[in-house]
Order: sequence, then C-alpha cells, then structure tokens
Amino acid sequence: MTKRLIYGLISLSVLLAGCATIDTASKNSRLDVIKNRGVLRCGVSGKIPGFSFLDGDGQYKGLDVDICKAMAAAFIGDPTKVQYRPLTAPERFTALKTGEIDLLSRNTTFNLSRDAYQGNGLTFAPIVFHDGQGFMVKKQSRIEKINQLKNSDICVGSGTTTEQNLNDEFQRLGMAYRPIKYQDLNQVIAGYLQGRCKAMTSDKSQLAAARSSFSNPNEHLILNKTISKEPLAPASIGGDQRLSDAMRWVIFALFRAEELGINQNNIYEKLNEAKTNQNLSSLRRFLGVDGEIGQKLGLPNDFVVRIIRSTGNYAEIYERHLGPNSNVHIPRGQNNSYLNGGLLISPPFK
Amino acid sequence: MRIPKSFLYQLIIAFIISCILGVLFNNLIVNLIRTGIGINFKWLMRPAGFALAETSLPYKPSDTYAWALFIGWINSLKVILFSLILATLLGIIAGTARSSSNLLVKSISSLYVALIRQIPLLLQLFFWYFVAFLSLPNTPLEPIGKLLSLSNQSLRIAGVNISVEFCALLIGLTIFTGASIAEVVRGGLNSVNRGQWESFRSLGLNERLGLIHIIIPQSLPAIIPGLTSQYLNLAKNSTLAIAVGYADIYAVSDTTITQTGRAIEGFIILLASFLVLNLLITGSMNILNKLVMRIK
Amino acid sequence: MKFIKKNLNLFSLKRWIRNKPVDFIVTMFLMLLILWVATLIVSWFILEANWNVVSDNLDLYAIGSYPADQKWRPMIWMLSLSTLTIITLTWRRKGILQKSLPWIWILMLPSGLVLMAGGPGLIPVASHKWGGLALTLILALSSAFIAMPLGILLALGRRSKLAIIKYSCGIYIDSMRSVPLIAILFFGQLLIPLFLPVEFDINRVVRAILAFAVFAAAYVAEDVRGGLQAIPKTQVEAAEALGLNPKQIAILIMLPQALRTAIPALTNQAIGLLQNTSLMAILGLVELLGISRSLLANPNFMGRYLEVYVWIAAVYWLICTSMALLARRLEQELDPNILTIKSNEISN
Amino acid sequence: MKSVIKAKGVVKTFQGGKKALDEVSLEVGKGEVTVIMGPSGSGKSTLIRTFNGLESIDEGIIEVLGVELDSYHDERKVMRIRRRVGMVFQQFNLFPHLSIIDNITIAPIKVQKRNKEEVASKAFQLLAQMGIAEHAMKFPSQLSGGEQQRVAIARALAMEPELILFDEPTSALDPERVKEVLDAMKQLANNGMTMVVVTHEIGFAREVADKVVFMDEGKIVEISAPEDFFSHAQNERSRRFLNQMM
Repeated sequence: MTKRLIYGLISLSVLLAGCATIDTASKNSRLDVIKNRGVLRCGVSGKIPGFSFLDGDGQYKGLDVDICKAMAAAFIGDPTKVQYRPLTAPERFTALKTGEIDLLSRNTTFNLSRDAYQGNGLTFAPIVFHDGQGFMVKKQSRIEKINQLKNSDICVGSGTTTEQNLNDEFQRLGMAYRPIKYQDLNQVIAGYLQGRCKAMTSDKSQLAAARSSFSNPNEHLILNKTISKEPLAPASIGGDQRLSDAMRWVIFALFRAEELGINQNNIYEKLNEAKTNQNLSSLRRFLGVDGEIGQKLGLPNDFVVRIIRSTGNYAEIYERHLGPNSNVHIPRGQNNSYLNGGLLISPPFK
Repeated sequence: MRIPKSFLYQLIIAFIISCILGVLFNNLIVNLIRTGIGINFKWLMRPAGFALAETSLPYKPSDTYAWALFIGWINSLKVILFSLILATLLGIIAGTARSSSNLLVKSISSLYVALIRQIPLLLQLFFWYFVAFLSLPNTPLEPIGKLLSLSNQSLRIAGVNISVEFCALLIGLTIFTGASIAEVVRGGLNSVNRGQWESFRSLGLNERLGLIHIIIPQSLPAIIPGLTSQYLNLAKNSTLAIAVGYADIYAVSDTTITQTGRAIEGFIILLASFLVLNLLITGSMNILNKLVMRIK
Repeated sequence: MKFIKKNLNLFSLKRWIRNKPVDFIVTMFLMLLILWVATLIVSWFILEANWNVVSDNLDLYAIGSYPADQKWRPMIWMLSLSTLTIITLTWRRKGILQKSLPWIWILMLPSGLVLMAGGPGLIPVASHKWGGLALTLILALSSAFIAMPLGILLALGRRSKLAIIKYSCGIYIDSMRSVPLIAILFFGQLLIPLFLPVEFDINRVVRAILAFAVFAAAYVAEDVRGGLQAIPKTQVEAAEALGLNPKQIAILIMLPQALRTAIPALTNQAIGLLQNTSLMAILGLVELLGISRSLLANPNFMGRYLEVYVWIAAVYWLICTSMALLARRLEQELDPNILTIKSNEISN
Repeated sequence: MKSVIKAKGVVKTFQGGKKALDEVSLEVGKGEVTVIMGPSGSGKSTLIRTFNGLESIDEGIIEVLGVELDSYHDERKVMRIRRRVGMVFQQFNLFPHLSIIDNITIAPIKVQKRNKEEVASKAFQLLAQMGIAEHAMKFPSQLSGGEQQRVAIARALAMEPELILFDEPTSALDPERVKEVLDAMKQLANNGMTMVVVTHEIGFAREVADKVVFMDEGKIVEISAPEDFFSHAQNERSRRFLNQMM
C-alpha cells in the first residue's frame, strides 16, 4: 500500500513538473497561430458608433470592425472569420498580452509609452484615424473657450489617455477641475446629457458621433480647441515582427487602393486589366499578379485583392461608417489621402 | 515502522496542493518573462497624473499612485461607514415593522424586502444614479431654504457639499443592505421565545418598551453574526461604485492598472486593502458582540 | 359574518383614532405616500413611458447577438425552462410526471449547453455570440452546478480531522469570502491567462463561469457547514453505533439532513449568484444588463433609461422570485414532517 | 361578594375552525381561589389567557376589575387590565438577559413609574418572602426551575396586582420542586389574594381552592366546591378525568 502510494507520488510529481515546463518559449509567430486556428480574435470597443458598435441585427459594425475584417481577409482569406471581443479600456492591453486577442482595433491612441519596450510593449500598425481630443458643451452654457471651464465638473472616461490629456491641459492652464469618471463612453455621454457635468471630453470623432445621435445636435457645441493629438491605430503585441508587418501592410493596402482608385466594384476589372496588360507593373505587383509581396509577409500573394473584395478601400470603409450618409457624420479632414490634402499615405508596395 | 494512514493522506494532499500552486506560479513566472510584465512596486512612488473628483484628504495629480490609492481607500471607507449606519437603522425599522400589528406598515415592509432583494444591486445603482439623481434639475432646488439644496451635481446639507455619485451609491447600498438587515432582524426577533412576548405583555409593558427592554436585547446574539456578514457584504458591494463614477478603492486601482499596466500588483493592493476593511469590520463587531455578551 | 363584523368594528374610525392615535397617523401618512407614489408611477406609465425600446428589441434581450437563423435553440431552451418552472410550481398530482420532474430539471443544464453551443446535428455557435437572458441563465446555472459539489466538499473538508485538509479548506473559504466578487471576476477575465500555460486559452464565458463558481463555492461551503452544525451530535453517535464508517456517515446521514436545513440559505446564494451575473456587464459580457447598456447607447433609444431599467428589473424579479418559490417547493418535498404525514395517509 | 372577573358567553375560535372556548361563563369573587381543571386541549389555558387579553375573544364579554373586554380587542383596555393583573406561566418566562432583581423591578419602574429604590426594597422583601433572597443578583439560568417559578411569582406580586393568574405553574417542574412553589402559592392564598389557577395538582385544589371549575372541549362542564368535586363529581366526564388523575 505504502509503496504504491510513493510510486504514485513520484509519477504525479514528474507529470506536474512536465506540465510546468511545457511550452515555455514557443517562438512561433502569432500569425501562424491565427492561420492555423482559422479565426482572428479581434479586440474592439463595441460601444462607439461609427467605429465598433453592436447593430440592431446583433452584428458589430464600424471602421474598427472593418479593419478586423480586412485583416481576416488577408490572413485567413475570409472576412467573416473574426471573433470580436468587446473590451473595456482597462482590460484591453492585458487581453493583448495574455494572448486572449490577436490584435487590438479599438480606438487606441498610438503613443510612445504604449509602443516602447519598457512601456506597454506594443507594436502599432499605421494610423487609421487621426483624431484629437476636444470638449463638448451645451450651447446655452455660453462657453466657447476652455478657460471658461475653470472649477467645473468634466465628464471623462476613466483610465484612458483622454483622462491624462485632460489633466495635462488643465494643469498647464493652472485651472482646477473635478473629473467625473465613468467606465465607458456611453456613461460619459449620459452624465453629460443629464447635466452632471458642464462639459464632456473625448476624442473629437467620438464627440461628433455622440452629438449626431442626440435628439437636438444643434444645442451642443464642440469647442474648436484640440488639446491633443490622438492618432488611433491597431496594435499587436511587441516583438512579433511577422504579425506586425502583416498588419502594417494590410492597412497600407487600404490606403494604396484608394490612391489607385481601386474599390470593391472595380477590383475584378482592375485585376483583369493587370493580368492582361503587362505594362502596369506596379498594379500587377500590388494585386499579386507579379512578384511576391504577399509571400514576403507570409500572406497569400493576392492578399490585397482579398482585402478589397471584402471591405473595399479606406475611402469606402470611411464612407460606410463615418460618411455623410452614415449615422455618424465626421468630415474626412485629416483622414483623407495625401492626394486630397489629408495625412494618409502608403509607402510603395515594392 | 508503521506510518499512520492519516499522516500519509495529509502528505499526499499537501503534495498535490503544493504541486498545483507550483505549476500556477511557474506559469505566472513564465508568462511574466514572456510578456515582459514583471512584478515590482516601484511605480507606486511615481506621480499618478490623474485627478480625483472626491477627495477627503488633500490630493493633486502630481501626488504618488500610493497616495491616490489611499485616497480611494478612504473614499471606500467613507461610503461604507455611512451606508452601514443608515442601512442598520433602515433594517431595524423594516425588520421590526414586519411584526407590527398595523397591516399597512407590515405589508409595506414585506413589499420592500421582497422587491429589493430580488433585483440586482448593480441595476439598482444604475437606477439611483442615472434615473433618480441625474434627473434632478441643474439649478439647485431648495425645498427648505438654504439648509438643503439639491441639484444633479451635488447635495448640500447645512453647507456641506456631497456629490451625487456618493449619494447614489450611499442610497443604493443602504436600501439594498437595509432589506437584508431587515431579514436578519426579523429572524432575530423570531428567535426569541413567544413566551417572552406574553411575559412582558402580562406585566403591562407596552410593545415599544417590551421590544426595547426585553425582545431586542435577547435577539442580539442571533442578530449580530448575521449583521456582521451583511456589513462584510456591504463593504464588498461598495466596489460597484465604479458603475456610478465614485472614486472608491476599486475605481482608483482600476485606473491605476490601466495607466501603469501593473495588473497583478494592483490586484494585490486591492486585496490587501480589502483585508484591512474586513478586519476593521469583524474586529469592531467582535468587540460589540463581547459587549452584548457581557450585558447578558 | 362574525369576521366581517369584527373587521367593521376595526374600521370604526372614531374608536381607532381614540385608541391608537399614533397608529392612525402613521397609517394616514403612509396612505398619502402610497397615493402620491402611485400617481407618479401611473402618470409616468401613461404619459411618458415609451416602450419601443423594449418591444423593438425583445430578441436582443432574450439572446443577444446569437445568430438569427439559429435563434430557436436558446428560445426553445428558455421556453422549456419556464414551462418546467410553472409545472413544478403548480402540478401537485402524483404520477409519472411528478416523479420525473427532478430528472428533467437535472437535464436542463446539459441540454441548454448543447442547444446554445451546438452539438450533434446543430451548427456550433461560439460563446462570444451568446448574450442576453440566455447568457445570464447559462452563467448562473453552470456556475451553480460547479459550485454546489465544490462547496459541499469544502464544507466537509473544513470539518475534517486531518489538519492539512481542514486548514487549506478554511483558508480557501475565508479568503474567497473576504474579496469582492468584481475583483474575482476581474481576476478571471484578465489574470487567469497569466497562470495558465502559454497559448492555453479558455474562452471568456467559461472563465466567467469558473470565476463565479469558485467564488460561490466558498459561500455554499459556509451554508452547508451551518447545516452540518445544526445536526445533533446524537445523529452521528447513532450512526457510529450502527457501525457506519465516516464516509457513509457523511453521505448517508449528515449531508441529506444538512442540505435540507441549508436550503433557505442556499436559495439565497443561488438568487445572489443570478443577480451577480449582472456584474459581467461591467467586464464586457453582454448578458441581460450588458445588452441593456448597449441598447441605451443606440442613438434610437438614448435616454430611455427608466423603461429599460424597469423592464429588466421586472425580468430579474420574476426569475429570482420563481427561484425562491421553486426552492420552497423543494423544501416542502423534502420536509420530513410532510413525509410522515404522507406515510400516515397511506397507512390510513 | 364583589366579583373580580365576570365572563359571559365567551367564544373563541382558532384559525382552522377549532372552537377553543364555547359559550363559557364564569364569575370569580374577590379573595377567591378558583382552580380550573380539565384534560389537555380542553381550553382551560385559553380561558385564563383571555382574562388578561393575551388571547382575544370572538364573542361574549369579559369584565375584569371593572374593565370590559369584548370581541373588539381594545389595546388600551387590555393595558389597563394587565397593569392590575399578574400572571405566572408554565415555562416561567423570566427574562434571561436580566438579573433576578431586574426581572422583578422592570415592570414597576417602566410601567408604574415607581421609584427605583422603593421598588428594589420591595423586591427584596418579596424574594425573602419566597425564600430566595440570596439569589437576587443572579441570572435566571443559574436558578433551578422551582426557584425560577418563585421569582416569577415575586415578579407578578411586585406590580401589586389585585388578581394573579397561574397557567399550570408546576407542570414544567421536577417533582421534588413542585412543593416549594405550591407552598408559596398557598401562602398567597392565605393572605387573601384573588387567584385563578390552572393546575393538575389535586392536593393543592383540595386544600386551597374555594371552587373547582372543570372544563372539557371548550365548555365548562362543572363548577363546584372542592370537597364535592373530588368526592362525588356530578358529571360523568369529570369522574372519568378524576379516575385517570388519581
């Protein structure tokens, strides 16, 4: 009896020790994990109209969501193979680090400490939306400048760069204020609308989105002053070059397609044109007829075609979710191709 | 040599437990190295960089994370203490009302308990904050002159300003906990022998005097343990402050964790601060219990 | 007749005011208060309330973003749950139906999981698409299902004569009980992956269920322990005298009695567990409360808080109250006094 | 002789329809000792409890010390009666959280608003009379059953009642403790106290009672002097009961 027990103990301990050391350093790229799994896990907010939002039919929609779809189209070949994980601001980075999600496409501001190795240690894809933080007030309050917000209550989402920017700005101006912090943007909006705060602060795109959903948008004013740069970009965990490269070029492909005037409607036309006309070498490379741009990234050679087929180019995505005919109308402004005076530009696909 | 069987069993179990813990710990270390999170507490001394709306002690954003967390803890303590007192009063009233001879009083208190205990606290908090308090007018109401003024930003009683976040949390916790305390009180009163009621009645004591001098003192030994666990629940439930934007310890830890990415350390601090809160509550209830026993 | 006369006497106002002035004032005050509140509520219902936010989204409340073409699966499950509840509460006739009720109840959880997740002949539906009331029920039922046996083991463990078992169970129970649930859930959602091997992924819903279960188990353990303590020592002595071994005593003598005594406390735990699933709304699952919050963010329904809150409060209230009623029914079934009455009836 | 209790046509129905008292009429004179006997469930305890309003009645009238109670359970009248009527219970019902002296003084101080010192010295006197003065500072749980019941009698006496109701005062006592309580009661009776006693103690009834009331199934079956009752009870049911008892 005793003997058997001791044997049992020994074998058990060996087993457990084995468990403990298994897989301590798999150096596989996350990109392979995604491909093998056949599903992309994409962290989104799920609560911001125009960016990622649960629609009436129970589907996520928005710019951030389309980015996820483009990624899935490129990595897996099917834009529907995405699991969306709605994440709150506090949990998004941990979710990324622990591998719960493959990439984050959730209104995340690209800044140094989030990017740096000693900071949050992420890697950012190109900026998909240039935003800046602003304030919204009620017109009847007659406030037109931030200075007039001295000693006021200001509604803000907790744990975001928004909160830090607010603090920096008011400290710079030497003004006191009381931050009323909520867990998510909807509560911030609710608090503001119900008059808990004189002003709410958030990225201007979100202010505009929120205002457009109000019953009388004209009663609210978004102050001109932008207190911060908020370049929003998808992110992945740092140190995984294959994944981050692939993500970077998926985004660039969206920009480049706009520059080239390739969209969901004419993609096959363009593809045929490229296939038949040997002289269009840059187009041929871009659409994967020639060269091996895809292979270099570990993606199918025609990944651009797959993306455009599924989501269209950047302009189409923007129109769909933030254009004049959408619920949330935000003028393109900086978020236009450099060809039209905006900030979006793609390096060459060479 | 014969080893006692029970000793062997214990050895095995100790081994299994330590193995499980070991594996978990090993995984943690591996993951920490892999993701570069690491564990240290040096960041506690760095400036927090966020403001807090509710501060009982002087605080500015350039103060350290440690101080910000402490302010959050004090805020928790404040809301727990006040709702503890109010919930106890409410619970005693509602609990005794359920053995009232007045049918209306009795049914109102039964309705209160049956309604409140079957609806999630979080939902109730949302109601109190977003529906009840934020619907107050923007310009202060002053129903009884300057003494009390009410608006959707703050409540002002005799010159003391209280934020609506605090009020909503206080009322939500009080009403929710009050219903549970009412049940505890009712159970305590029922635990007193019927003969005691007849006995004081036949001596000519009226119901009020009888409750105060005869029934309640005897029901205390049955009430106090239940009360203690309700107080502990209250303390734990106060973390739902986060839903109504009140800066309690959980909310501050949450912000801290987001800003620093120090999830594990933040979690450890949160646990430690709750340990202290629990010790405070159980400690003072033990003292109370001893007092009651001595009186008895 | 006598009864009416007595009550008419009671309502003789003069006598009332003269004999119990305080009672009279309190009653009148409360009446006015009730009248006022009732007027407010009724006028809100008639004049202000706009129930579109509820009626347009019934599907979302029920199942969240579950695929529309598969929505019959959770719907059937919830429908059978409610039918079963009604049958259990009303059907008093003895027969096959009543005898099979416990088994049907036990089958509800696995059948719910199969229907929701997919299985033989059903398309798999990933758990991140679950939502609404269906998710609330799955969360509560599954975690209760895990917490019960775990809690019983912990309770027995805490009474063990072996010091290590006793103290490790004790430490587990006491530390779990001293931590706020939201912290455990936060831990479950964010930090559990850190304690697992790399790439070892458990999905969010399962993690939430596990977090609820380990939390609730500690409370179940204390309730069961309370039940165990209520058993007179003589019961154990009698069992020992009959030559039963400790395991048999625990399973055959102690647990049945302890669990019966603990039913009211356990019911409160179960109701608490169901209510607590609403905390997942803060942590990003779209269960009943979470879906309501998402809806309130929808531009079409912005600001309709009261309607949404009243509606889901009613849903929660209905569920929790039926749970309480079911538990009372179970208690009656297991009441030894009623059992003896039944056997008397038979012998008569 | 002036009557202390005058009950007329008292009916009491419990929930579920069982008639506990069925047209009961009884008169108790001042200074009289009335013993109520009967099998268990006969309604004797219910009857005695209606005398100080612990039970309400459905029909009839009870006049206690000039205060009338009827089916409308008038709290104020009940309180007026209770202040002047003492009661001793089967289970003693001492207040376990109060010392013996506090048990005795609480009602005189709180209800009659009497002076504390005066009440305390009266209490000691009563305890001495009951032969338990040395226990004054103890708590009920430290006393034997017989001692507790004597404290309960002293507690009732401290209110200086005009009538004391005894509800089976010796039934919960060990046999060897019964005598000390009965002795105390006899002493009271000899001092001219009006008493209504529900008991099975035939010896006590024979020796002390002025009249014996026999009840069965909620009705008063027989009222007679003790010597008549115990030697030749008129009623068949009384005889059967007595046969069982003796």
